Amino acid sequence: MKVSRNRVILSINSSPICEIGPDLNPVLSNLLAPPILFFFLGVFATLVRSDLEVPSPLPRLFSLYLLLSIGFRGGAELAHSDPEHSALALLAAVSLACLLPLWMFFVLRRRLPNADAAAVAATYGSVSAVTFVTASAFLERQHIQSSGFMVAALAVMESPAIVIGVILARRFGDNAALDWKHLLKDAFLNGSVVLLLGSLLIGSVTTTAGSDSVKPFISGLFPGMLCFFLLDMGMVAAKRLRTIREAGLFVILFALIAPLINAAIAMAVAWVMRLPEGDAFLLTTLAASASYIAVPATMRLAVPEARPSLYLPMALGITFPFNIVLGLPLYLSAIEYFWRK
Amino acid sequence: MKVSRNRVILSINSSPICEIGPDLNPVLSNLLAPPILFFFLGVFATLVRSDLEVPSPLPRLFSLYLLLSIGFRGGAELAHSDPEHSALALLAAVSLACLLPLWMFFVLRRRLPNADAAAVAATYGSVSAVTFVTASAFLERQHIQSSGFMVAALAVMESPAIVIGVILARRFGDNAALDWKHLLKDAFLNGSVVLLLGSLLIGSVTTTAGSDSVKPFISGLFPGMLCFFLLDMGMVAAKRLRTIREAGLFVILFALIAPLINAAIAMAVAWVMRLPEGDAFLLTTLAASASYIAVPATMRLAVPEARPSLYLPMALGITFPFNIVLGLPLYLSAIEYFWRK
Amino acid sequence: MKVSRNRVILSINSSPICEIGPDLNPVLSNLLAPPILFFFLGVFATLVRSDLEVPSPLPRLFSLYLLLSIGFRGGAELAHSDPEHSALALLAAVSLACLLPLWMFFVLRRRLPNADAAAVAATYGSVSAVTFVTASAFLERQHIQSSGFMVAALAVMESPAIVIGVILARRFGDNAALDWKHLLKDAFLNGSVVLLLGSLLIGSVTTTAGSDSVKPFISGLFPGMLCFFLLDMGMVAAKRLRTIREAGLFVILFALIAPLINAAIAMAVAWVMRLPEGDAFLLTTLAASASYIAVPATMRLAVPEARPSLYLPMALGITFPFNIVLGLPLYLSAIEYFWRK
Amino acid sequence: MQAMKRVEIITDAAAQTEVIGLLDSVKVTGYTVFPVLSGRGERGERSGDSLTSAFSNLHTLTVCSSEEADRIVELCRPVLKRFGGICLISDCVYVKH
Amino acid sequence: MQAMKRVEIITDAAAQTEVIGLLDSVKVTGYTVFPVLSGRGERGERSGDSLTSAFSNLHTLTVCSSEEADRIVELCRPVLKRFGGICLISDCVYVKH
Amino acid sequence: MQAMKRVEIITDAAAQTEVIGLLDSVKVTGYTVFPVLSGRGERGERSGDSLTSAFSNLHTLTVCSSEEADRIVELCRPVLKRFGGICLISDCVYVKH
Ligand SMILES: Nc1ncnc2c1ncn2[C@@H]1O[C@H](COP(=O)(O)O)[C@@H](O)[C@H]1O
Ligand SMILES: Nc1ncnc2c1ncn2[C@@H]1O[C@H](COP(=O)(O)O)[C@@H](O)[C@H]1O
Ligand SMILES: Nc1ncnc2c1ncn2[C@@H]1O[C@H](COP(=O)(O)O)[C@@H](O)[C@H]1O
Ligand code: NA
Ligand code: NA
Ligand code: NA
Repeated sequence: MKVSRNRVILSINSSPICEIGPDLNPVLSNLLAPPILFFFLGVFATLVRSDLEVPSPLPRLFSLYLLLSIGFRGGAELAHSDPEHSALALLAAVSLACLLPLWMFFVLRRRLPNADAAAVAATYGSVSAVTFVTASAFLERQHIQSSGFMVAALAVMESPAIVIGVILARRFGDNAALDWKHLLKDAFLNGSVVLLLGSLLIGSVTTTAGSDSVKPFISGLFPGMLCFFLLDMGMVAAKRLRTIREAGLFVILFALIAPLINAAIAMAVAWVMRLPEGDAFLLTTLAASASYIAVPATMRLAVPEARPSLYLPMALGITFPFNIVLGLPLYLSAIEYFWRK
Repeated sequence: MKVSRNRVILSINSSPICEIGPDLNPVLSNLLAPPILFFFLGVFATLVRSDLEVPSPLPRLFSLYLLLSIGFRGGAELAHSDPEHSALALLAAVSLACLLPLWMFFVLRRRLPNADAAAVAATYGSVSAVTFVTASAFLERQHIQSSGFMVAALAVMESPAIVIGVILARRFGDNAALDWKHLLKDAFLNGSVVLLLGSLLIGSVTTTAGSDSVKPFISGLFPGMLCFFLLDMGMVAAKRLRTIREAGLFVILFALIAPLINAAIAMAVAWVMRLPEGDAFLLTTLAASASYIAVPATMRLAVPEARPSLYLPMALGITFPFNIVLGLPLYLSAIEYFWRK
Repeated sequence: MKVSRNRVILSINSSPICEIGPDLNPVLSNLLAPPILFFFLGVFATLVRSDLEVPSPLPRLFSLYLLLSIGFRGGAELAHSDPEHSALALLAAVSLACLLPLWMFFVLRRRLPNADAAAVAATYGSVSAVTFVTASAFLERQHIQSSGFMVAALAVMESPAIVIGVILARRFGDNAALDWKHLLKDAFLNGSVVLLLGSLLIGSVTTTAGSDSVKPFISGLFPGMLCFFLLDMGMVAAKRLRTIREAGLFVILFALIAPLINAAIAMAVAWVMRLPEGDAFLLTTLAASASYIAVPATMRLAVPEARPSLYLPMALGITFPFNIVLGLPLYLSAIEYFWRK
Repeated sequence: MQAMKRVEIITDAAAQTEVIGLLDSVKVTGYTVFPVLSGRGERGERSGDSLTSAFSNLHTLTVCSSEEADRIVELCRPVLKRFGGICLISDCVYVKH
Repeated sequence: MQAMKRVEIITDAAAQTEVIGLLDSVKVTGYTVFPVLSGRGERGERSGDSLTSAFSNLHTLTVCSSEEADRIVELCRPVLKRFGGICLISDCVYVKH
Repeated sequence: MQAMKRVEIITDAAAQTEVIGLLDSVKVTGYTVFPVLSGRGERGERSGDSLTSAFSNLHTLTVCSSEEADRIVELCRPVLKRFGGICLISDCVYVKH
């Protein structure tokens, strides 16, 4: 089977069986993209218990690279952005990150202890950089433009939900004193925020000659590095998925439905603010995504009684695969439908 | 000294001493290729006991990369292959992998305990991906075409010899019960087979746009990554070589002669099947190569009484360097001689 | 703010505030280069105690890559070098490496124990490959040519100062017997010297086809890899800087002034030898730079009473940042001033 | 050679600053931290994840006097309560440089 | 604080599933696995290879009762016979969260 | 099961050849080397640096007879004097393959 740009030709021995024209199903087109296929390869390897492994800390190389690359390229595009427009979009992003945890917390605490409810709310209020990066690659394959400042939106959406989550855990939980200094430092100065915002800044202030010199590294390698990283993510997701059965049906359903609700809310906000299609799509993806790096790092210190064995499998084992495989084409279709109406 | 395409000019201060024309000695041309030179640099560093080191797990990055890259590119070329032709070549590959261990086992057990004989037979019946990859780079430098399905041949030749080896060890050894399920899983689902076949499949089903996007990563970096990896292989090979003296002359001779015999058998098969030059060369190289990743991983569990300190130095310290330095040009010369007759 | 080639335009909302013409301040131009900016990002991350981290051994990947790349490219250019010229420059380099430690040792022992004085003298007599690499990238951005044999100068300057340092420590210290064999081996066969000289040799003997094949890896990725490495160096430098306060004002001043004196001496030598601007600049940078890999590795064995907690923070926390941020533009301005007079 | 106590604490990597803090407060003469590959206990399987470090443990060893050991055990309890893990004490003799 | 046994097994990484299996069969309350850089014993030098993992060891520690320790030793013998390595037992006291 | 001594040496990675050398000279039957993440002692904080390895420690364990342990301690002193670190001895019993 070969797919050339907008045509899929299912064939045996090069004789076409069926042909899918320009309006190729976006789900199928996404499924056949190399990063997604490598994600499935990772899942497969874990399911059949192969000894395939991307040994630690190699996956950290890929994640550092992806943050640096997406930040730098976003920064280089920032110059061409309309500042008023950017400010509005960032405001929308921060508001979403602050408000989404609230509805989730009050739904979750009907079934979960307060600490766990707060941690899950923080997880789904915060964002996943790899989901964002996969969404950008998806947009590029669809030849849809997006703005550099959406990388800033990614950066500013990581921390607020964490702070809200910890406050909720304290307010409705043990009511212990809050170590604000540590909390804010851990939330706002965690490694991925610093690298992302730093690269963004660097990309926007460096010389064009400097920017050109790093292009082969920063842009050229990007899709390949994403493949490698998603191969590893597939293995991690499948491992976490194994442990989720114990958590029960409620959390599994939550991990599937919360992204859809958050995506719908984000779409409404984007629609009101008249964001262009590409930016609206990225904002929607951010809202729908769940954090699995920054949130556990902070939560384990601030709310150690919340169980990582609950919120991590939800984010990594269910929501992440759901978003990159089905969510991305779904969100884009919805946006195209409403925006072109 | 500079070598430009097919001409070697040995010079001092740019004044040519001697000139070697278009029919440049292929051994010399191979010796001057960057990957081979870096291999020697690694050997040198270990021999002089320099503290140069490619610390673990960085070499795993290179080997994962090489498997992913060779698999993906093979898959992308699969579409252009004649399916009948491919099926025949794969059949030949599997047959070789099943039959070669047999002659070796019965020769080896005259001098070695059964368990060791079986492990060495499995080692030389299975294949080395890096040898294959170096052979592909060698072919490219000679501007000789080969087919994408030869990557599939690499993948299908890894496992059968392992299974045969374990069966031989049991049949002629302790006759203990065989844990077939574990054995087949370990042999056929080991990491390198899964990554190789997976990448092959991905390369063959992905869209052309997807395929183009990863090209800078997957094709552009390939020769450089191979250099880096062979630098490390040179160090490992030299370290293993040190320990081989204890093993005695018989195994050293075996490690040099078995590849030649296996290569000759593979050439005969390729000749009968009328494989084109490039494919015949790759099949020959596969038959001549010895495994040092998949075989020990499985053997240590299935036949723990076989000594890795015997079969690993043979494969890594003798056969691997012999193949990439002298074997490749030798096999190609032989094939060119017979095929063009 | 955007800087295009030789013009800096400070602007708010794209309306220029001030414009800096072709004779752009080289300090500013250097400050805006991506590698330097990433260095500052690393420093910032450590100062605010972010958990950003490039986990070990990933930084080793970058340093191995930089040595391999700079060596190979130097070797490829060696063919075009005037051999007499090269020999003279190498002689100058070796002489500097042997003589610079002497003046420093006799100054340092007025305030420090002999062992420490010898170790610091060796540190500043030897060289830093990353400083050299950053200087090469700086030259390239200024479109100034340099010769491939300057990479050889880098390689030959690493070891002599170490040997001199150990001899000084023994002669003026405990006067214990010197294990010459180990010392020379550790100094001249340390990993970075072997990789650098090896890659140089490989780059100079390989075929042009071979050389072209690795170009995307060796040249294309170079500026990006340097950014990644300097991000880590920024973190390491800031960490070491923290511990230097205990060492006192004398060593801090030494770490700032010694590079300037060594640079001035090297400039004088380069001037006498009529080296072209680019080569003079690189020789000056080498003299001004301080070693933090080869020297500690050897010193800790040969002179274990010398405190790494003294000489490492000096080299890493003060001299390295000083050189790459202010030193490079300063040395180049001085050379341009004198050479063009 | 002095008779000493060998105190080992295995707990969540997230608790590391607290563990070092309690050793500091007891003023031990030194300690050593070792990496842990994986572990199992009441909180289930724990093996460091390439992405999150959420399930990784660390192992801290300190050689100290019997009184110091007792104080470490007391200070350790609340940390182990919050983060899980164990604290071992055994006898040893000790040579210092 | 309870008096316990500290049982340590150092053996080939390939035997790890069997080691965990035998600890499971004894129903220990927990265990911890540590990485090993290199080792030497009757089977010569063993240091993990960047390519093969063929010569790498692992170190497994479990704190358990004296009876459990005895059973582990019994179950351990055939594993050590096949894969090489050692099993150490020493005394300790133990604080659990 | 034999009663043995468990001897552990924690010192600068630079001293590793000397440590192995002294174990060889005592003719111990085996030893195991473990990685160390970080440590603190009289020479301050020591944590392996990604660039230099200048501040990294290693941990070497050998199980040996009481006489061997005594000789190791003697040979160890000058090494610890030059490179810093500690040497621990405790009791254990031992099962070999
Ligand atoms: N009995 C034990 N022996 C050795 N290690 C243990 C034991 N119990 C717990 N651990 C270690 O302590 C960690 C945390 O234990 P827990 O809080 O019980 O899950 C485990 O992951 C193990 O690494
Ligand atoms: N006496 C010992 N002390 C410490 N570790 C040992 C000892 N003997 C063996 N080992 C460890 O066990 C591994 C396997 O031992 P062996 O099977 O005797 O080669 C060695 O590589 C060492 O890591
Ligand atoms: N009391 C102790 N307990 C555990 N480890 C220690 C102790 N003292 C020193 N060490 C270890 O030995 C190393 C060197 O110690 P020192 O030479 O005192 O700085 C330290 O970095 C620690 O890893
Ligand atoms: Na979200
Ligand atoms: Na073979
Ligand atoms: Na210098």
